[in-house]
Amino acid sequence: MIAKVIVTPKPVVNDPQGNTVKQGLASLGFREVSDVRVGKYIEVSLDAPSEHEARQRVEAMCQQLLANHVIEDFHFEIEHEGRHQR
Amino acid sequence: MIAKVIVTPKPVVNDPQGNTVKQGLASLGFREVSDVRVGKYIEVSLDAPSEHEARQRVEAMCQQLLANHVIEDFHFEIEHEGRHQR
Amino acid sequence: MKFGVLVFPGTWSDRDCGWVVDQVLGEQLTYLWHKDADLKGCDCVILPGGFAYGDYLRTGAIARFAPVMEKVGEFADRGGLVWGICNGFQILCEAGLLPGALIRNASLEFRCQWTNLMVDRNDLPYTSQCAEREVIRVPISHGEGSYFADPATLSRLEQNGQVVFRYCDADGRVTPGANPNGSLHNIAGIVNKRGNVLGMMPHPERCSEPELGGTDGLKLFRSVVESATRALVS
Amino acid sequence: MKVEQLDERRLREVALTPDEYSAIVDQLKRAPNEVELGMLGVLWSEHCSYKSSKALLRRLPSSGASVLQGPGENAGAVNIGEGWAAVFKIESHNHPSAIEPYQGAATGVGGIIRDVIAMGARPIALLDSLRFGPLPASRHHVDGVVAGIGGYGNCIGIPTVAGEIYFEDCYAQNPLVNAMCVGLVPVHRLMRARAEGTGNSLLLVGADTGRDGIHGASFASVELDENSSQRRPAVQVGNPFLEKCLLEACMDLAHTDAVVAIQDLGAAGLTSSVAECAGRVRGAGARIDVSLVPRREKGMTPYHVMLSESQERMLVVVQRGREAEVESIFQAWDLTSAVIGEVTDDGCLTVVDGGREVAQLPVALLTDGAPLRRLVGVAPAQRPALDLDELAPLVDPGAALLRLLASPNLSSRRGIFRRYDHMVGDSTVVPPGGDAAVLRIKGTRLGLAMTTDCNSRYCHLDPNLGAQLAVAEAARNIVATGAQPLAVTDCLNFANPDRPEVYWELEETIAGLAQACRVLELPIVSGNVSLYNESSGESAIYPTPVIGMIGLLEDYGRRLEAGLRSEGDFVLLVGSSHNDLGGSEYLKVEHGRIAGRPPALDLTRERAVHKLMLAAAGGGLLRSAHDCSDGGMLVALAECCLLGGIGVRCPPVQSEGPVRTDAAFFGESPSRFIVSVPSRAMPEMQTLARRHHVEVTMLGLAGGDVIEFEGQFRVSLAEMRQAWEGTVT
Ligand SMILES: Nc1ncnc2c1ncn2[C@@H]1O[C@H](COP(=O)(O)OP(=O)(O)O)[C@@H](O)[C@H]1O
Ligand SMILES: [Mg+2]
Repeated sequence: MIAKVIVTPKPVVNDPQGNTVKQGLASLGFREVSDVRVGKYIEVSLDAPSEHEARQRVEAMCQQLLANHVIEDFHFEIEHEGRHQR
Repeated sequence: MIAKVIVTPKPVVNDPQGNTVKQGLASLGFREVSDVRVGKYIEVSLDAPSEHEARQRVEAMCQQLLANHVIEDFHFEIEHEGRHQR
Repeated sequence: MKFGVLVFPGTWSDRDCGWVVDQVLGEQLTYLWHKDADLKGCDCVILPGGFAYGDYLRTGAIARFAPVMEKVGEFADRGGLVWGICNGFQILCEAGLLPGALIRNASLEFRCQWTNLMVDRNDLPYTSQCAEREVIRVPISHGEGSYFADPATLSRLEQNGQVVFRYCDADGRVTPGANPNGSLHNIAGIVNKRGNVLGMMPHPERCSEPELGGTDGLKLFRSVVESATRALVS
Repeated sequence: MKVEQLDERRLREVALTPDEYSAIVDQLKRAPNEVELGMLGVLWSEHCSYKSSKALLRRLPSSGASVLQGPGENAGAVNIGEGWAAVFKIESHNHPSAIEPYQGAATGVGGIIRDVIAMGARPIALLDSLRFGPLPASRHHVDGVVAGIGGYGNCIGIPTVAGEIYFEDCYAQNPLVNAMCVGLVPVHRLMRARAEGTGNSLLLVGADTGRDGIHGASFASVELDENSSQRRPAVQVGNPFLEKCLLEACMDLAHTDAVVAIQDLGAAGLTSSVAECAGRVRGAGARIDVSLVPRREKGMTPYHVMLSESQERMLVVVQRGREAEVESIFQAWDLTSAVIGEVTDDGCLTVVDGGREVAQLPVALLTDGAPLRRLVGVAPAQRPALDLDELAPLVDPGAALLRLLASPNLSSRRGIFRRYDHMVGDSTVVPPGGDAAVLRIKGTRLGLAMTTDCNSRYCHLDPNLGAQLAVAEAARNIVATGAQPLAVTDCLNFANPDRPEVYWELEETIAGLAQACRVLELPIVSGNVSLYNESSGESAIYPTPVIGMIGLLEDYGRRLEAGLRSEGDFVLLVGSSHNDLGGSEYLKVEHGRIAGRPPALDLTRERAVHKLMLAAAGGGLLRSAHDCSDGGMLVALAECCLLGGIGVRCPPVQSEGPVRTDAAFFGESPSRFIVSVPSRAMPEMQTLARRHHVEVTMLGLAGGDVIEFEGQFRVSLAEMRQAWEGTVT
């Protein structure tokens, strides 16, 4: 199974990277962009007997390692084999 | 509208970050993880007259700035206001 | 006294801290390995600078799970001196031994330069050799040293006097211009409530000999030695 | 098998010419198979075989009393006393950086570090020499490259202490990224990458092998064109964290005597590292089993494994029977290692895949078999001449000074080097920002000075003289810190040598380098050649022979820096000035021209000036010293003021003498320094100067916060700082 985890900076945290990307886009002429936030995308391939269990394990991974709750939020989706890229 | 862009290292490209996270997870006891790839998640809020047009603009943003086509692939979804996190 | 310098894969200030302890101060030194199961009787544990585990994912995120960190936590709970410098500070925050987090510099660039620090507290084992509100010159070298904590945590830190160092100008003014990385309240270093766990982004081990451009860092090392000696006597 | 029978496309893919292919068939007495063809292709590429430059490189002087290891190993080494050897080398990563600036530069740094580790040395410093097209168009390259160098060096914890960065139109399509690494090792532990001892094991350690960089060396040996991005091998992504672990583990190998040799895997991966290692021992061969190589990806063929350029790998030759002892050292750092083969005595590199033999080639054919290319050099048409009488006179030196300080080629580099950790290691006693950097060697009083230099505009106008000037300037930067120049590493960056003018430039450059190094007694102990830095239909780069140099201070307590230090000190110009405006930055900035002959250089005079400087520095007469080069006397003087935070007051520069006013202020005559001397030391300084037959001119007195030439102009430090620091960020 594949967990697709998205980790984003909490809204209260400054996101200088997002601001810089926004400015970069504006200078390339993409002036319709009003906001950019930059986070992380983590693709975890794992073995689990059921989606339910996979969900629990990935939740634990996020809590313990993949995200830092002081500055980040996370959410994820579980996918069964197939669509991923390798 | 909100574009949710996911940028990932190309499959043949070395992903040291992913490897290290995988080892980190393993040492935490998540031995069921067989692979980890780490990429970027970029949330772009933009104005566009239609989803079709938004799609074209975001595609151009990815080509020009958001992804480094030498080592990265990208894909994205467009969402109409609402469901996003802030 | 005996200093323990902790080495993770990817740590690089270990030998610099060791050099100051051993060659400049002439104190006892032992290196602690991330896989070690005890702290070898150290009086002060230094978590030095570097990129433990490449700082991949987040600075300090993987390092905090090293086996030795459990012992460091217990040692801190007993009141032992735990001193995180640069990457060490990041690890202590990730481990929850200090509040808050260190995020990407506002400039998005790595910065290696001298900074001035206002010593907000000189009643700590780490700063007793500094004068009250002394300005010391200490270099930084980091890409992710911008201190962040949520507003409640931040005001608690301020109320408890847990901010030890703030970036300031040469005259001691704490201004936005003197802030090299966008840290909230210009914070460069904090302690836990009890005052035995210190985290700081600047590198005192890089300014403990005149040939390196300054000796203010040595004051911090000397403070630790003096407080340990005092503790022993009393 | 006839040559015609081989698909021409396939030959081009492995970058072999039909003639080279015939030579292979002749020597093997059979046609090579696919794997063999690939292996020969990479090793016979220009990048690995030096087939166009080898004959010329032999002309460079490489011996000297202090030389422990000259060219031919992974890096050069010199004895610096107190039991220490300094190991160093420079290398280009131009082609990869043009395609992917961040990773190209980062893996360039990673590669040069491994060369130094292979000598058994601990890397202590990095330097970077960079060339780009003009800003702002080159912003993407500059930011990526600088971030990549910092990204790797900062993470691995080796300080980047010096370098250079220049902007010129000719580099717009072909930026240059040269990285140098300096390391230290006790003389008796200096290692050589020789596969000695039949039956000894070959241990591959570090990263798993992936499909990255296949044909990278061949790619670096051709011009870039529109199709480059298609032909491009998978770009290598560096892992400085892994290399840090590899570095520490290799240092820990000093605790065992079971290791015979260490060799890094660079261009052409396993093929070249095994072949080179065996090639250094007469009669030695190697047998490796690709099925034992740890892999990152599924579905890799023996061809892929042999040609992969995956980063962060090393080959270790281990005494037979002691493999476990060595592997445990790598395990302690959580590094993968695998015995993949052994040393043989049949002079062949044999590759098997499990039980099946997939390639067998004579080592000598791989390493030395490429037919040398005999190219012809033809001098190009005259470069644009310069008639000084036609130049409009200098009206306002102060305004010109501000414009020059703001020129991207002269402005402060702080915006660059503050992105590099230049302090880690607690040894940087002269940080970047002045002339050479100096590192103390802990446990001794020794100081090791290091710099990279090259003014490629001079080289363009006269490659022979330009090369001499580059060596002289590097030596001057070393001397300015009070150190004695010791030895050289060089990186020869050129355009396509198949063009006669370019080959001529290469010939002339090497002649110039050889001459300068002979007169200044500086052996060249290592180096690198990067050709084909030219885009089809676009401009070719100027000849750019970057000189990396190290020097020695017996006592780093006597080191000098560029900034003025005390008010009231006398500020002197050491050396003679002439009407040297040819190729100068002044000519470019103020008159928009790149023309004329570069400044004349008298190497014997240069030597005499260095002797005087070192005598004065050794005698404690100098309070500061700065080399006078790009931008001339006035720019150098301004730098002394800006770095020290002290101004200077000077009598007017005479205009009636033989030297024109513009040349006096901004001419770039070599063999000059600006020094400051406390008044009590002046008589002794003057006596010393006379004894060395070196002209010393009093410029003025240090003090205040302006530069003033009475009656001529006056500029404040604040104005200058604004101009100087606002440009390259
Ligand atoms: N790319 C760079 N990386 C590190 N240091 C640099 C770089 N470019 C310039 N420097 C440092 O800035 C200072 C000035 O550089 P430069 O003007 O090239 O000196 P010089 O003309 O004396 O050779 C030197 O200390 C040099 O090492
Ligand atoms: Mg200089």
